Amino acid sequence: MNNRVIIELTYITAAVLFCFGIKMLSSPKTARKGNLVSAFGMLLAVVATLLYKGLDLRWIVAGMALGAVTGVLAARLVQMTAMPQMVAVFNGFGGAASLLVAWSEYHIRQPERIGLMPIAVAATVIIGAVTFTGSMIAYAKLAERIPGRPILFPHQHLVNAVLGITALGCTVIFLMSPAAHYGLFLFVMLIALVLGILLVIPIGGADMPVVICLLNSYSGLAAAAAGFVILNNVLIVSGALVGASGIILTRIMCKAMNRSLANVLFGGFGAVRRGKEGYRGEVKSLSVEDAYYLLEAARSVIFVPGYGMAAAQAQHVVRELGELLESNGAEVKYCIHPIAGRMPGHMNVLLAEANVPYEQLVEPEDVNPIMDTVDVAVVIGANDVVNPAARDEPGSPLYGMPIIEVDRARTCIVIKRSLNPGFAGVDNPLFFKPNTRMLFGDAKEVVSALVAEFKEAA
Amino acid sequence: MNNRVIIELTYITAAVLFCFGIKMLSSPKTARKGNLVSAFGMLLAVVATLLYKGLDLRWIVAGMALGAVTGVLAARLVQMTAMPQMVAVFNGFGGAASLLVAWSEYHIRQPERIGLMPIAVAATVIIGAVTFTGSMIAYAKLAERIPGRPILFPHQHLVNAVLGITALGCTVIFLMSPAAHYGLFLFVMLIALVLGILLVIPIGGADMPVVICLLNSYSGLAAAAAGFVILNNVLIVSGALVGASGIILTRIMCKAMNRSLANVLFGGFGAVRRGKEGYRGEVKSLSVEDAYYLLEAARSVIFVPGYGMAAAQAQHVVRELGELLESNGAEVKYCIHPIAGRMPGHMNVLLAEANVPYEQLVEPEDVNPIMDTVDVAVVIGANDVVNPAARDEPGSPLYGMPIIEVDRARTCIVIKRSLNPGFAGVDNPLFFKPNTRMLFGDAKEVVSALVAEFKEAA
Amino acid sequence: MMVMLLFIFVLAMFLGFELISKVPSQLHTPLMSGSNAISGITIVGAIIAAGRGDTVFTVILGVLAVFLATINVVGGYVVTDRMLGMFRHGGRRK
Amino acid sequence: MMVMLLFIFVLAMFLGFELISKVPSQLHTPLMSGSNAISGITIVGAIIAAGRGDTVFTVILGVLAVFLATINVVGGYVVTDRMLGMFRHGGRRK
Amino acid sequence: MKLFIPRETDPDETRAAVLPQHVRQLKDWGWEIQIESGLGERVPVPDSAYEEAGAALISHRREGYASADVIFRVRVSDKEEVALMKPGALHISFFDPFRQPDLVDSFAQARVTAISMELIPRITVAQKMDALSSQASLAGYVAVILAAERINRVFPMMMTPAGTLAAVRVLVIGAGVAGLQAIATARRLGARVEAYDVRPEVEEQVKSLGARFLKIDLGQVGSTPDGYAKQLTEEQLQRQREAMKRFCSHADVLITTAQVFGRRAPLIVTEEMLLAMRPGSIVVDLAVESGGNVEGIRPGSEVEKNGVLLLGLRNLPGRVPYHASQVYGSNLSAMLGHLYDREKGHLRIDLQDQITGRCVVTHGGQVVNPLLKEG
Amino acid sequence: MKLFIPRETDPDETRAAVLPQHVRQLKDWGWEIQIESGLGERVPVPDSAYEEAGAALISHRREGYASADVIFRVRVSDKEEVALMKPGALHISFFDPFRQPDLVDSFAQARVTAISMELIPRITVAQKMDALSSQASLAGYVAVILAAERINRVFPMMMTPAGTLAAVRVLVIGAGVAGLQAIATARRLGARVEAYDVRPEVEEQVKSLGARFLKIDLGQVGSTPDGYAKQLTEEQLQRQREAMKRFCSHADVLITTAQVFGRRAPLIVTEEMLLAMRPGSIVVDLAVESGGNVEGIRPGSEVEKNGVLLLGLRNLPGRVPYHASQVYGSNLSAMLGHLYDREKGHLRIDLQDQITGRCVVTHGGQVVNPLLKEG
Ligand SMILES: NC(=O)c1ccc[n+]([C@@H]2O[C@H](COP(=O)([O-])OP(=O)(O)OC[C@H]3O[C@@H](n4cnc5c(N)ncnc54)[C@H](OP(=O)(O)O)[C@@H]3O)[C@@H](O)[C@H]2O)c1
Ligand SMILES: NC(=O)c1ccc[n+]([C@@H]2O[C@H](COP(=O)([O-])OP(=O)(O)OC[C@H]3O[C@@H](n4cnc5c(N)ncnc54)[C@H](OP(=O)(O)O)[C@@H]3O)[C@@H](O)[C@H]2O)c1
Ligand SMILES: NC(=O)c1ccc[n+]([C@@H]2O[C@H](COP(=O)([O-])OP(=O)(O)OC[C@H]3O[C@@H](n4cnc5c(N)ncnc54)[C@H](O)[C@@H]3O)[C@@H](O)[C@H]2O)c1
Ligand SMILES: NC(=O)c1ccc[n+]([C@@H]2O[C@H](COP(=O)([O-])OP(=O)(O)OC[C@H]3O[C@@H](n4cnc5c(N)ncnc54)[C@H](O)[C@@H]3O)[C@@H](O)[C@H]2O)c1
Repeated sequence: MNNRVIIELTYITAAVLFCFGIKMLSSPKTARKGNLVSAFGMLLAVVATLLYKGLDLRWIVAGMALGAVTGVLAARLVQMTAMPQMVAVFNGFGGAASLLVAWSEYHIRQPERIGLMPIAVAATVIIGAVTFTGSMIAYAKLAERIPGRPILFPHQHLVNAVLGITALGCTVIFLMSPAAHYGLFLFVMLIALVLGILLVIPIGGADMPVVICLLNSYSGLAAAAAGFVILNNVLIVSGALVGASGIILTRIMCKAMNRSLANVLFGGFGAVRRGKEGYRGEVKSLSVEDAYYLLEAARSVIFVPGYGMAAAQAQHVVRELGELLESNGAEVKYCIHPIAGRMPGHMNVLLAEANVPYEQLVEPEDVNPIMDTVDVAVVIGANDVVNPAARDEPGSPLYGMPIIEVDRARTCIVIKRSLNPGFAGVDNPLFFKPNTRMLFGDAKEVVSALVAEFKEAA
Repeated sequence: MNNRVIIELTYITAAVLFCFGIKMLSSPKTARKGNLVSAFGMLLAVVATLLYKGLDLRWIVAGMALGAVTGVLAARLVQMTAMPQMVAVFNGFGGAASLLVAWSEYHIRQPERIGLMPIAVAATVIIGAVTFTGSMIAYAKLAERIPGRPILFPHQHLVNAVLGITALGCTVIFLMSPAAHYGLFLFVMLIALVLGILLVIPIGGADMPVVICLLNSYSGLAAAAAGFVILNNVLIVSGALVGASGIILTRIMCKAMNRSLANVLFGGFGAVRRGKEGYRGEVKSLSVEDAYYLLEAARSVIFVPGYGMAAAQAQHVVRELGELLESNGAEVKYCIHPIAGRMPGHMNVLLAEANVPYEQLVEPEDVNPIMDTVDVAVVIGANDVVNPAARDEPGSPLYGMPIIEVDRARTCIVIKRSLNPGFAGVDNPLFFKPNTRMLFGDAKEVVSALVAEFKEAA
Repeated sequence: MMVMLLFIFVLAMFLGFELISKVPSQLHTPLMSGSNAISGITIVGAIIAAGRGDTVFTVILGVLAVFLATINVVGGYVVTDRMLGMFRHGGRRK
Repeated sequence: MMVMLLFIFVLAMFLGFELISKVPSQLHTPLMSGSNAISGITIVGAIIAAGRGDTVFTVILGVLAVFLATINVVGGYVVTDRMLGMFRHGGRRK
Repeated sequence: MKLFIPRETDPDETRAAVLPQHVRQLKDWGWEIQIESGLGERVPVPDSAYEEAGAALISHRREGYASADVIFRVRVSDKEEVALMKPGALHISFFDPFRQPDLVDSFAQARVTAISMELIPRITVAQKMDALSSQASLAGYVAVILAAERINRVFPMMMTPAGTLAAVRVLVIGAGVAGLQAIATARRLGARVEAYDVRPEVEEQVKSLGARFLKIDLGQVGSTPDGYAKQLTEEQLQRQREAMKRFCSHADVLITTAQVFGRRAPLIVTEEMLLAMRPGSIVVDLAVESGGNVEGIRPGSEVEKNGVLLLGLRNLPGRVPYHASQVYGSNLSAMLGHLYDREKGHLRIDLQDQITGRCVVTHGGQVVNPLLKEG
Repeated sequence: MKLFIPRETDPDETRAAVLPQHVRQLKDWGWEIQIESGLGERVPVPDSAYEEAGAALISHRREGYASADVIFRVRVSDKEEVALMKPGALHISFFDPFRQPDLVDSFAQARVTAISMELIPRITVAQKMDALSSQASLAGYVAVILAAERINRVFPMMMTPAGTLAAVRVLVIGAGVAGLQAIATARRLGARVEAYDVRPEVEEQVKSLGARFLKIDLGQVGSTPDGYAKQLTEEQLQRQREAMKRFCSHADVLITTAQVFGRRAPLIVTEEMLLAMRPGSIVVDLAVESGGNVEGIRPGSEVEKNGVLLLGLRNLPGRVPYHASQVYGSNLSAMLGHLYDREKGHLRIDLQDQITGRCVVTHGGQVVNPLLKEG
């Protein structure tokens, strides 16, 4: 077998190792080993590449040595808390490297006509550039080199749009006869670099992890694009893998923050909308899966059971969900409103039957003062007992009754079948609050599904 | 874009549709749609192929029309119960088709030297031939054209080995200069056809579904090999997909039968071993996943709780598992031995707490007579109450005590932490019975894990 | 070229392993049958072999291959659909 | 050729989507960082670009790319390993 | 403001109107509290505990009545006592004003404002003062415990080496507050529980406690806006009894709670049905004070008929006097809290208020309750 | 073969030795069965039910005794009755032979084979005849029901609009068969339950019922091969009482079941501990018949001391006579089944047998029991 074949077979092995690595990284038990597997794959790929005939290794080795030392030092010396920004920097370098690879290829080959190669070059350069500067801004925000808050300026939208269209237009012209437009090539690169900055700067520091994750997906795509430029399989495969899994991970992270990706990316723009037509505001419902991500990331959870839990006979699954949350590290309490259910002590009977320890049962007086610190309040088939109208609206028939103020929790998930009112027949403004999410369905079914999500992930 | 590129892009689309199709086929909700998606992919692939320039379509269309009519008629007219053998026939035809493709390619190209093409040709022919005759035998067994029982003849093992080695040797010689050895090529094909018959004929009719599944995986590999012969991506991708997923499915089916693949394939050989050294026979333990497959396929399940369930406080998860089994279509009972636990009514208290309806509780007298019809008996932390020594060994301290005769169930899964004896301190021969499987671990943890498996699959 | 095909083969195998993980027992047969229909993709090769019309012999082989592969494909999909159609109604899951 | 690369690209994307489905929140950052290290695979391209030594300019670009990509790869793996090492001990799962 | 709590005079009454915890709470509002010595004797809570909580002890109720702005009681005071109260005083207790028109008049004449705890509307915001509910819930629990103590078998199913002990079958007729609690308690003890009620919405509530709901087709039955059941026609009652006979014959324990607001309780269980029951069975009638659901039951007594024990005991909540007093005291405090303006330090009887307007019987020398004025 | 079952003479005894279902079973074996009229009177099971099952009714026990091959009783017959029996007859009942040496002698003299149900070994194969267990289990249940009926509060925690009712705290001392059943019953009712026992292996069993196990470090404590607890040294008892005092003061209900086979029950709860308990608390002593675990308790009575009600009632299983008779009758039948060879149709008293050898007191005119011969 010739050298070329050996190299390619090694590449295949490396790609397979990357697959295993990513898979293993997504489960706590195997994560660390997964990282080593993937690192070993990378080693194989690099060694195989060095086997290419006719490579002048001197400079390469120098660059690698320097890079390796820098990388190790940076990774080792950085403080635990500063790791995310470190990842941003690394990621930016990866994007920059892809850009440089494509540039150098373009510089040498100077393609005359449109074709896949120049298209790939343009894609690599644009994506790589955005990744590079975007990551650097993310780094700066996290490291507080620049303010973490969203930085807004007038007509941001417009400026970005103009820049984007310009870049696109120039690219098209460039692609017509690539070799002839070296200047345009550099101009596009410049615009992309600026775009990277402008796109990230209006995003708040708290959202940076999601942004980095997205940029990570981009840098994978950049690598894949670079693979098309130099016609290299392993770049394409690995880059595509990272590009795809990065997007999935971004989605997962958004869900854990109870945000949409669009909201993260463009949240800084525009004023916050506020409905003013009474309760007829916006009802935001969420899927079981989204609720899972919310709960999975929560450190403190309060369950508020009501008559719906009893009607659905969901007490056993609720307790099970509570146990799963606890073993996931969350603090779990059950807040029982004295009038919940249809007889005094209704919830007590059911939760005792389901073996919820008395110690986890708390009363509204205990919970309301600390409600702001609760990550997620899960209302399970309760309604009147969590109706904020009883607190806020003197005209309400419930006015004056103490409630469990779940609307003050960071997020409130309400599990019930519809928007129908409860026993008292009074509409509930809770369902329209900005931090409320409705999870429609029969309490037992929905909570079972949540339990299933947790078990699946274990 | 030229014709070639369009075809290839269509192939990519088809491959993606196959991926979706297989994925959707593995979930009850989407299965039927998945089949349509995959069929649409096939349509695309066929149409794209017909676009190749220079194809003489007359014969092709004739062959296709005839094949389509035959296929539809066969698939429509076959009785529900005869479907599996129909699938076997179809599968055999697929294998034969791959064989013919490779043969025709070899016939035309007549390669002079060893290379990937001749290797691929040999692989296609051998796999295709085994698939073809193997499938036909599977069909004949299921349709009872030949007896369904394992057909054994002396030195079966040896004959197969000799044939296999001969085929291998001939193939090597053939590969040295393929064009020169047309006769050898035909000879190898013949041997492979015979091998297909010999490999399947000693396997019992009840195991045929697994065999068909395995042959299906082979026909996928044959298609992939044919893809290497004619250098066609879509064949390689689709064939590999079917090859891989077929193997996974084969494994799953074996587990649901509580058999290993080796046992299925070679079970007909050799005499059944029987330990005679008292209880110190063979303890067969199984994994949670294997237990899941067993339970998933069971139509009647009996739980036998004992003190271990109480000690582990596993009653809630046990009830949950029971509910899941019921919604999976199984009939579920809880058989309570009067002395189970450490006080009279111990199991009753716990199961009542977990809300197991009284109707599902039965006594040993009710269950023992029908024990032979029970698919799986699950013993959860019970020991003395299921000790067959009480029935079989007059010397045993337990002799004469009525027990729950789980050893007579089709399969018995025993969940406990070790082989240690129970309260009475008497060893339990149940653990060494051929149809007993030990599932070691804390009752609550193990049953939770089983529940998780079920929920994951839902 | 060959290496690339191998690459594709390996990726597809990997994907095949990932695609199905847990299958309820009543879907075992339909899944088998459905993926069997996919393995009839060899029809593509058969069409090419039959259509090129190099020699009479290869045309015969090719057309026979087309015929058999078509049965596999068409019959496979139809029979799978029939099986799945049964579940919809009389099946034990609603 | 290009088509085949595209085929590979599509399969790999598909595989990437399938590979991860549910990730506990404490693994979000390590997974991001670990897959970021993989995206440093561009080092392969960088080595080739730098090693061919066509022009001084491209060598400079190439070596710079090698340097940056190496930082990405090496730093990425090391930092991921450090993060995961933390969980082993102080982590909230045993 | 001065609050006085006399001890109960009825020999059947074991409850006290308040416990020391309530005294403590009202003290915080700045009230002066007097209790008659021996108030908690039968709970039992010693006088000293009340004193510790800040109440002043007096041994002559006369003084207490004379000076108090507010009087808390479990049972309503009698005419002589009313005569002792100062005009404008507020008296909060169970009352049953429909059956005691004379007493209503005495209150009016003495210009004492009387609040009847029975008349508190059953709406969500009034739940914390809803003494009928709080006591009914305890009664439901006690009914089951009494039956368990009296019956000749154990409630739960037990599969033992000496054979299987069948679970006791409990039938609950009327699944209101008391009925539901009875269901819950019987279920806890492991009985097989069935329940019946005329109101169809109760079915879901019964099932939520894991019991079976028995359906009898009676045609149209309504409930009043307050959630009380409407009275059945004689024909409907008859149909109900027919169906009931079968259910009763299976039951080991029969608990009846059916009441119709302001009227005699419906007679549901006839002699004939009782005869069909097995010897050793137990019948507990919670409606005995308003006439009883069971034929032949004698208020205040336990009688055996054909081997079936008929429990017509009165004042079931009084059998768990500690908790009964605790919830009743909380109901009273909540009622007072509703009327008392803590800022301004005075009571405000607002007859337009949706709660006050419904439960005040007499005020300012007049009978003001709309229900009483009508009838 | 003839079986005779006289009615119980002890006025405290409500149980019958068999129920009709056992008569039916023994009839199937081909036995002739006579019962004294009124046997099930207090269960209550009417004579007619026994007759339907196939028993012959006699009104003079004399005849019954004279002709019977086997006699079943709950409590042992007295000397006069023994004198009536025919030699070689078999008498199966509770006996307590250690405290009645005279009676043992009478049986020996009358050449009647006496089996003591207390002496059945507690091994797995003997469980179906183990009457001590079957009755103890019912006693544990009854103890809790009695406490629930007598106490002034409700057992379960309830969060109600009128405040939270705290769950009753139950402390069970001695978690053998009776103790475990008491724990289970109290837990079912929603109490917070704690338990204590000297045998360490009980901890897991207590937890399996969802209760808390209290640990007291007493040094080395063993148990006999039969699973009974060994007697404690005086120093150990003292240490135990110290620790116990604290636990008792938290408990609303205290149930003691500690027994030591063949000896006086250990005194665990002292006057001092009782004083620390809250007024209104309940103490139930199940060991009262073998001397009691509680100081000052009076067998057969309910006394109040400093507001704490001490229940020393005897024969708790007799308060659920139906089920108690059912399990006892099954135990007797199982015992008979063990001795009776159905093929050959005769009884075989094999003193080498691991069960028979341990529970037969007298046989063939001799005291044969190893425990009695020793002491
Ligand atoms: N505690 C007592 O003693 C007592 C007695 C009588 C009345 N009440 C009254 O009952 C009310 C108690 O408040 P609460 O919050 O517990 O109940 P609620 O206000 O009646 O609300 C219960 C909610 O549960 C939902 N639900 C019903 N079945 C469900 C199912 N199977 N799955 C999921 N959700 C289901 C219903 O919404 P969907 O229809 O949209 O699903 C309903 O809005 C108070 O108004 C109180 O006054 C209490
Ligand atoms: N019913 C009564 O009134 C009563 C009273 C006293 C004694 N007994 C005696 O108790 C016995 C009852 O029989 P049984 O079959 O219920 O119990 P058993 O024979 O004692 O067996 C219980 C088994 O459960 C296993 N186990 C314990 N903890 C476990 C955990 N956390 N998870 C999983 N398995 C666990 C143990 O095996 P590993 O250690 O291998 O896990 C043990 O072998 C009889 O011998 C009876 O005579 C009964
Ligand atoms: N919103 C609140 O705050 C609140 C508070 C307490 C009660 N309630 C409502 O009021 C309802 C009635 O409460 P209650 O328990 O005091 O009622 P109750 O004591 O007046 O009657 C008891 C039960 O008997 C039933 N009944 C009447 N006639 C019957 C007959 N012939 N046969 C069978 N059953 C018959 C009634 O339907 C009722 O359920 C409750 O169920 C509840 O829904 C509401
Ligand atoms: N194998 C069988 O079939 C079988 C059947 C029944 C009982 N048993 C065993 O026999 C054991 C004893 O049964 P029992 O309930 O009849 O016992 P018991 O009535 O003799 O004593 C009751 C309990 O009191 C405890 N005790 C004794 N002294 C004590 C002290 N000073 N302080 C606290 N607790 C003390 C004992 O440990 C025992 O648990 C059972 O727990 C069981 O393990 C076995």
